[in-house]
Amino acid sequence: MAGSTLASPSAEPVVVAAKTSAAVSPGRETWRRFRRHRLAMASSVVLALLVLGVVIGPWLWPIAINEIDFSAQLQTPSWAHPFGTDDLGQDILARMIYGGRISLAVGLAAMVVATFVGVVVGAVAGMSRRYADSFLMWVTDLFLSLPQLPLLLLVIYLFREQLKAAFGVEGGVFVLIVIVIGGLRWMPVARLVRAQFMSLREKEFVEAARAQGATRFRQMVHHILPNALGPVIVAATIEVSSAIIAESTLSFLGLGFPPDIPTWGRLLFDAKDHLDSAPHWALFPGAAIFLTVLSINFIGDGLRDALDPRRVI
Amino acid sequence: MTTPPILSVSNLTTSFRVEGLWKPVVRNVSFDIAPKETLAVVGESGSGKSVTALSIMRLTPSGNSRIEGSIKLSGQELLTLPDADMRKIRGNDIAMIFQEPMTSLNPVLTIGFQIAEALILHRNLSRSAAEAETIRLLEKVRIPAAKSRFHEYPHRFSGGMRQRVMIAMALACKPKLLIADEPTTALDVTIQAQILELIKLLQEEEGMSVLFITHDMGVVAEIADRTVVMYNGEAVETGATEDIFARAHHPYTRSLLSAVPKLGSMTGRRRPMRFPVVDRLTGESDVPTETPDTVEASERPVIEVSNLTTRFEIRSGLLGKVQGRVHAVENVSFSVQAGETLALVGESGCGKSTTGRSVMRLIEPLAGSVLLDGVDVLKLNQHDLREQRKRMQMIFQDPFASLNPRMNVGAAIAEPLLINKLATRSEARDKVAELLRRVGLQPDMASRFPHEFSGGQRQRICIARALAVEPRLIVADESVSALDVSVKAQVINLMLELQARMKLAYLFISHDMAVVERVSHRVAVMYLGEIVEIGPREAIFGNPQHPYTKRLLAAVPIADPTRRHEKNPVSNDEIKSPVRAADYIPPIRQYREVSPGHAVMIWGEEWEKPAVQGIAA
Amino acid sequence: MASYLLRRLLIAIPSLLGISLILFTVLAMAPGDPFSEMATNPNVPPEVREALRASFGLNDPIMVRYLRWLTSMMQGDWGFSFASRINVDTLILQRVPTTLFVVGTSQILALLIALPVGIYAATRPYSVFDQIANTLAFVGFSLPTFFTGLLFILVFSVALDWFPFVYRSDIAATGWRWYWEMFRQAIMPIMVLGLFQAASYTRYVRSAVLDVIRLDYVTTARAKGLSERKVTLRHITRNALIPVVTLVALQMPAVFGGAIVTEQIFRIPGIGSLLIDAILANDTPVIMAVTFVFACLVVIFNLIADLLYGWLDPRISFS
Amino acid sequence: MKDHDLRRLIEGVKTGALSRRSFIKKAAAVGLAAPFANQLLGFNGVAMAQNATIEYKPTKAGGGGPLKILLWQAPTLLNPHFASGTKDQIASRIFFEPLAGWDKEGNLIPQLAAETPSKANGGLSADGKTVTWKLKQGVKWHDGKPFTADDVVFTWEYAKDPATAAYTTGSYKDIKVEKVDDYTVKVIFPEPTPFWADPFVGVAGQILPKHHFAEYIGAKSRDAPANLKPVGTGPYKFVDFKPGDILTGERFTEYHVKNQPHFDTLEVKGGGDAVSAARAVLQTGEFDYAWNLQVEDEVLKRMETGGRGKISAVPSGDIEFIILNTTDPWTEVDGERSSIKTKHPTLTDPKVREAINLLIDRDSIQKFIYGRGGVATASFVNEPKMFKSQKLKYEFSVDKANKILDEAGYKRGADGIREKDGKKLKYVYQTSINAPRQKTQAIIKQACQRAGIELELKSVTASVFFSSDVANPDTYTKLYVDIEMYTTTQPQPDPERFLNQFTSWEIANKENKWLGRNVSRYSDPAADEAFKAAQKELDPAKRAALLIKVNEIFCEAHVILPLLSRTRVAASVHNLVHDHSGWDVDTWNLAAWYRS
Repeated sequence: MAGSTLASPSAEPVVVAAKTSAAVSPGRETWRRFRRHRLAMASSVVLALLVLGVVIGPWLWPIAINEIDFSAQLQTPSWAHPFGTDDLGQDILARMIYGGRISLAVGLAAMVVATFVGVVVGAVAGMSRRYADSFLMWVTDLFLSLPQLPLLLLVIYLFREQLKAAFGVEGGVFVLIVIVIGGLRWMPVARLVRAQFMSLREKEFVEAARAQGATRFRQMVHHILPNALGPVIVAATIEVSSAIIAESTLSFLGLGFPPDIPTWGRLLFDAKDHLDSAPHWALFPGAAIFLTVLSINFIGDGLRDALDPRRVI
Repeated sequence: MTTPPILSVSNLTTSFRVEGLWKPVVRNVSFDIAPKETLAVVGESGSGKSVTALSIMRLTPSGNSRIEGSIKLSGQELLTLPDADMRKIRGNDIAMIFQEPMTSLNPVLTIGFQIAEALILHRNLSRSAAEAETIRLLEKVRIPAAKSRFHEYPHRFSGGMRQRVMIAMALACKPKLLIADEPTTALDVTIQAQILELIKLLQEEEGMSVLFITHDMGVVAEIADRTVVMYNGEAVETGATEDIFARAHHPYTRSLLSAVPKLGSMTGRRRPMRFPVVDRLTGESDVPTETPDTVEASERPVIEVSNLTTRFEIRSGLLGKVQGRVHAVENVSFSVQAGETLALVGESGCGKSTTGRSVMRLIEPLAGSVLLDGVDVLKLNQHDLREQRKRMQMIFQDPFASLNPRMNVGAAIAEPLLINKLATRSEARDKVAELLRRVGLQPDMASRFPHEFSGGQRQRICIARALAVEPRLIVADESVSALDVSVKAQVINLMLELQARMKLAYLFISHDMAVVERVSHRVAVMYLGEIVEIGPREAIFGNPQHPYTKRLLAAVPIADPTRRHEKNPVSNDEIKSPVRAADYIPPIRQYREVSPGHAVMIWGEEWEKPAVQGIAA
Repeated sequence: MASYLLRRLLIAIPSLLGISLILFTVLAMAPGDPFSEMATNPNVPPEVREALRASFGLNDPIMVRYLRWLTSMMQGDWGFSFASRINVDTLILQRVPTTLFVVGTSQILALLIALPVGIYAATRPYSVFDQIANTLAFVGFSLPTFFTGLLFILVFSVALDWFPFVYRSDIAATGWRWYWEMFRQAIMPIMVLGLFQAASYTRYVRSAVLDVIRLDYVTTARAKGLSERKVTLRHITRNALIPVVTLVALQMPAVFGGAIVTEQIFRIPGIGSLLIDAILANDTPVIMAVTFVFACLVVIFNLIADLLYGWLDPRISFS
Repeated sequence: MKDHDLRRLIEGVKTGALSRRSFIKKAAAVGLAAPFANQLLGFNGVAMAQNATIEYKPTKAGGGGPLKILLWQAPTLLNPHFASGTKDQIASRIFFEPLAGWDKEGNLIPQLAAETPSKANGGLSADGKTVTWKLKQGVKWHDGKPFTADDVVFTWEYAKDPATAAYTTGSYKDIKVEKVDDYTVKVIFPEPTPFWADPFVGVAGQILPKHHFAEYIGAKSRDAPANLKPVGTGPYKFVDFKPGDILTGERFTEYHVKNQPHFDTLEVKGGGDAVSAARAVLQTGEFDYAWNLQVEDEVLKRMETGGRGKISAVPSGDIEFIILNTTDPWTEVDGERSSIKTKHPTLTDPKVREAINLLIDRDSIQKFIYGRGGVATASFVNEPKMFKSQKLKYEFSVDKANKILDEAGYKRGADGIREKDGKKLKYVYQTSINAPRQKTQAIIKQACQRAGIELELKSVTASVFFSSDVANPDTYTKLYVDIEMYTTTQPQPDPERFLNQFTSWEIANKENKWLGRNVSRYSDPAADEAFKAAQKELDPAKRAALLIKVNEIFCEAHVILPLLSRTRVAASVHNLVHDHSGWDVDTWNLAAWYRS
């Protein structure tokens, strides 16, 4: 083997990579850097606990979410009702476990929609040098300047029945809300991705790929996109938290889930009139939203620092 | 040394905190600088030379760095000085200029303000006095129309002019010591020569000492009285510059010097020559040989470029009307034989890179033809072009930017094979191993990622990637310019070897005349998008005809301190821009054949200015 | 410069037309009509409702209505509110000063908090101060304003009785008492909005400063012997502010658009509450006018942001 | 009580053998409410008394300082004939007055009229076709011009013109108004009209000054400057108005009632939500009065304790009820769903409807949600009391419901939902968005679940739900659901016009663009007949019996399931003496408000 190696005077005398540790992939490296971000790590644990809580919660706390008990109205936390009860005597913990699934799922799914649309639009705009770019940016600006409230009304009214027929009651509303929130929040992602593409497509490694005969699609998917994902991931984590808050605003407008589905946003909204007498009612869903948003934001922060090699951690 | 030194550095150790551990970057470095002396600190990237400079100024990031040892300025210890007193030293007693003139000036403040700031701070001048003094300084650094440029912003200045502004700023308070951290590295050769001249001149006028940090042995030979060679954070050799060049003791110094291409060292040789390789530990050197004759002169050239023209339109105004054009490549013709290296030389903006990219059709040229083995590349549709591209490959300037950071090396090398369906996945794997071996890397490195490799290794990877499709032509666009000298030599050796083995044709694009002299068979000199002179290498270097070629050659620093005074002052001209008005019609050029294969453009009066006269032939 | 401006404005015209068409179609297709309040009132016979719809032109095809709207808009006629039966421009102009005052002040407050905190935190990244500022910023923008607003009311109005929580556009007082009353009633909404905004601005300022702080010219400035304070103020802040200032410029349409939720909670008679009322009452001309003005502002402030950018950053030129 | 007994009593009053007050007491004892009794007297020639509903104590006009009213829905316009919503009617009533208004007991109280027309004073004709109003003299408009019969006639001309696009046009388009002299007008109805107190009365009856609006009749009506700067006869003069925000006024010094009004300035602020409006009055006392507090009583009670104000609730004609759809909302026939040509698969079964009626825990809904805001009822018409069915009763019993369903053959499936012949008892239950309604939905859903009926809850934004948008499937008249719940309003203390929603010709369908008032789509020839008879019947007792019959037919069919008779809830600070009515707007008697 050694004999076949070119015993050339051109061979570089310094042996490769003094750090002889096993090959470190960018993913591993990111993880290593991420772990150093203490707040982000703590947040990951908190978020994992929250997710775990809403997933296995119903087995640990098997109380019906809509069990009305007028004798137990607005009770403060106790052993029977660890998070207290609301004004119909329903158990807030059980409702939060149930609603949390939806809130978290909406947050994640809306993020996926917004990010996907944003990445596609941004990538196409960023790759095209002519009319497609102008047109897509025009559409982006258009969406940015459209007032969202009437649009929400329209979309929900136009598509609710069809989606309900296709996906069932909760499924339909879920799909609708995810589309509505995601569909109206992709613009910043698109702009971000476009800017990234604009700068990356001029990079030499993309030119190198082009010189090797890579098609446009290959350049996009294999070379540009992976390198543009860092900031997108960060934007996406922020998207999750805005979607959770947006869902609560939709509940506020009455456009969200049916009122008997206790998403965290709706719990908070229902609790607001009882803030002075039953603060626990608002406290727990409020804290849940807050913790989720906070931890997701910190995770996003940690990811940004971890993905940006310029940053010294 | 009878006079006490201006600056005395002893046992300087600077450490940075990395992941909680203190890692020394500079170890036990000691040197003195006498009044009016120029001391060069030379070393390759990562040798700790810039950190040494920053340590003297105490500008290393606070909290994450630690400076130990002693730094005395005129006998005063700087390391123990309170911050407020240290600030009085900075800019006043010690001034500093940096490598990147493009980023070292604050873009939102006028240059006048930035210079006057130091004057007001340290010399307590009034605003108007500071302004007058600033204009005087600008004149001193030979900035034309200094008065009117006081209120301009940095972006209106070219790189060379900005570096002059930086120098003016540094001189503002008549410092005892000027630290120049790679001040000419980012500049073109002619501009570099101007700046070096200026520093020398000002040093004499102001009587200051200069600490000159550089990686370029040519610059060292040009400017330094004494030299400190740094390697891996340590000063391995200190001495008078002549001594170091003539009788280097340390093996590293010897390896460094042997790797430096010296302009004129190829006189009398027809073919390119490898660099000698010196063992860094023993200093033993082999004797380089001329490469075998690789040029297949009898065959049809691999590539024939004729009348290639590439322009970029500058649009603005209400309807996006074309206001002007960049005539990046104008009516360029040349051909390259198999096994031959044609060097395209010129300064930034001359169109050499655009020519390379136009040949590759990475940029769509406006007119002309590019025949690759008889097929006109410019007439191919996208699909056929992709087919054709495997016959010509490109190696880029920046090995850090030309590899996808998220793709491992094996995948990067295999990609052209897979794209062009030249191999199955398993075949590709074997091919990658072979290619890695061929460029002097281990096959098991295929699973690693680019950031784990050094610059030279990455460039080898790029070469391996280019070789994967077994091309006929390789366009090497400044492929070795960003590398350290010793690495540069190795990569060039590799390229020469591969040429010999594979009969590759190289289009070698470079601004570095010394390297070009070493590697090329033929040379084309480009100026403002046009070839002003083309011919065999000996002819161009030995018998340059066009004034521009002459100027270019005169500006190259010679890595030999004994030849320092052979050169005459260079002009203050800036590099001209190829931007023309929309209605500009390029003149039809005539060429004169000096000797067989050596053609020179017939030049007009604009080249007959006095400034150009007197250039050493 | 002038031609750049003109070109940008010309490009904006098809944009605005497109926006207005989409808005109009959306509003026309959206459910609801302006007469829902009469719905359960048996005294208003169906024929009357139908006649009213006809008299407001609600039964014409969408395109006809759109063209009618467009032509009158071009003639400077903003339309006629179904709900108030007055001209829409009068309605909007009445709301503008309050919105500008409340939202504008809160933006200023946000900047006054965000700038020093963001800069200070960025010059000491990962210090205790930075971590605390970061955490508070996250707290700031993960609490919905409807919640913080209510909390403020319960604490400061109900429990402590310090401030009123109903905003009055006309205060029956003069002289310093007027200012005092104004201050008392404006402080809570301004704080709610300002703190919310400050949270995100702080993050922006911090990251902008962090980007600038490692640039070469900052080292140059230090090498000149400038004090840290001067380096920060003169060389870092100015450059870092460029993106922040444009960001704020792009926020300006939102300033005009008001803060719907906050205006609702504190009964601030601003544009935001006008829009929400109009939407709830299906008062199409008002929705159309407000949203269209909003869209125009987005376009205009995009342009202003660009110009501002060019003014702040001498590297940008518009020739 | 028999007809002839009543007549005897009325004669007693006429001859003076019986005092008016004791007549009303006797009538009340047999279930006849005061308004009805009064109306009886009116029809039989006994003049109505001036019956102020609050005792006005201040001895001079003015001196009361500012009065601050908070309307959480903000008024947007001030022309009473354009006022689509109560908020606008409240605001315009400050400046304009009708000839007479309704007090909280349903008594007709003259305002611009000198007296209430009656047979005795010759105001009412025997054929029930003409009403003659005597106007109060010496009344001045705010600009000093005198108020005369011309203004009344003009108001009729203004409102009846379709081009004016007045919401009140329904009250005026079929009548004729003649000026008899400067202070007398005659209203002529085309048909005998038992309920004559509609034109020029209450909400729809506010009189406009001819000299300000004469030029702006018809299509030009929108340009009238007075639309925004009202000049009326009311107790307060206009100062400033910002639509959707604030309205200010000052005392009208030449107001036509002596010593009134009490307050010097007036401020009506709008915006926000009901809960915080209640808070601003009850907890912080920033405002004196807030209206229409549709807030859970629990919340209001908490604010009242130790607070600065109190809640007052007055009965009204509003009824919260549920419709069980007997047509099929899920099948489209001739371009419409819920067409009367279809049959609902399960709700056509009276047993199912009866069971559902048993699953509504009206007492709990009242106790835990509405409190003082509503009274549980089984009758669609509850006020005035004489129109309330005494027969209809409600009950909450899951067991009985289960029993009925078992007997009717509905068996529980594996999922616990009952079914028969493959048709599951699974319904969509729709209402508008409003916290108490959503809670009501939750309570009913739970009870239904226990009886093996599954309800899917749906709530629609109020502005969509109550719109007449033809294209929208979510409007309440479309009834594209199985079960629907909302409140409907009976604006006058007479249910005749209100009950037209139980007639077959009012069924909402595609043809009438779903503008028909019979949303339930249920019809019964007997109900139609009774309704038609009532329209012509001049004898109040007989007429009441006919209308009660219409009500009972629908409620006993369990198509209409009344839940609560709503009250109008307002909050005021402790020292404010105010007077609001369920039959007129809150400001109907603003002149008499004072601070004690």
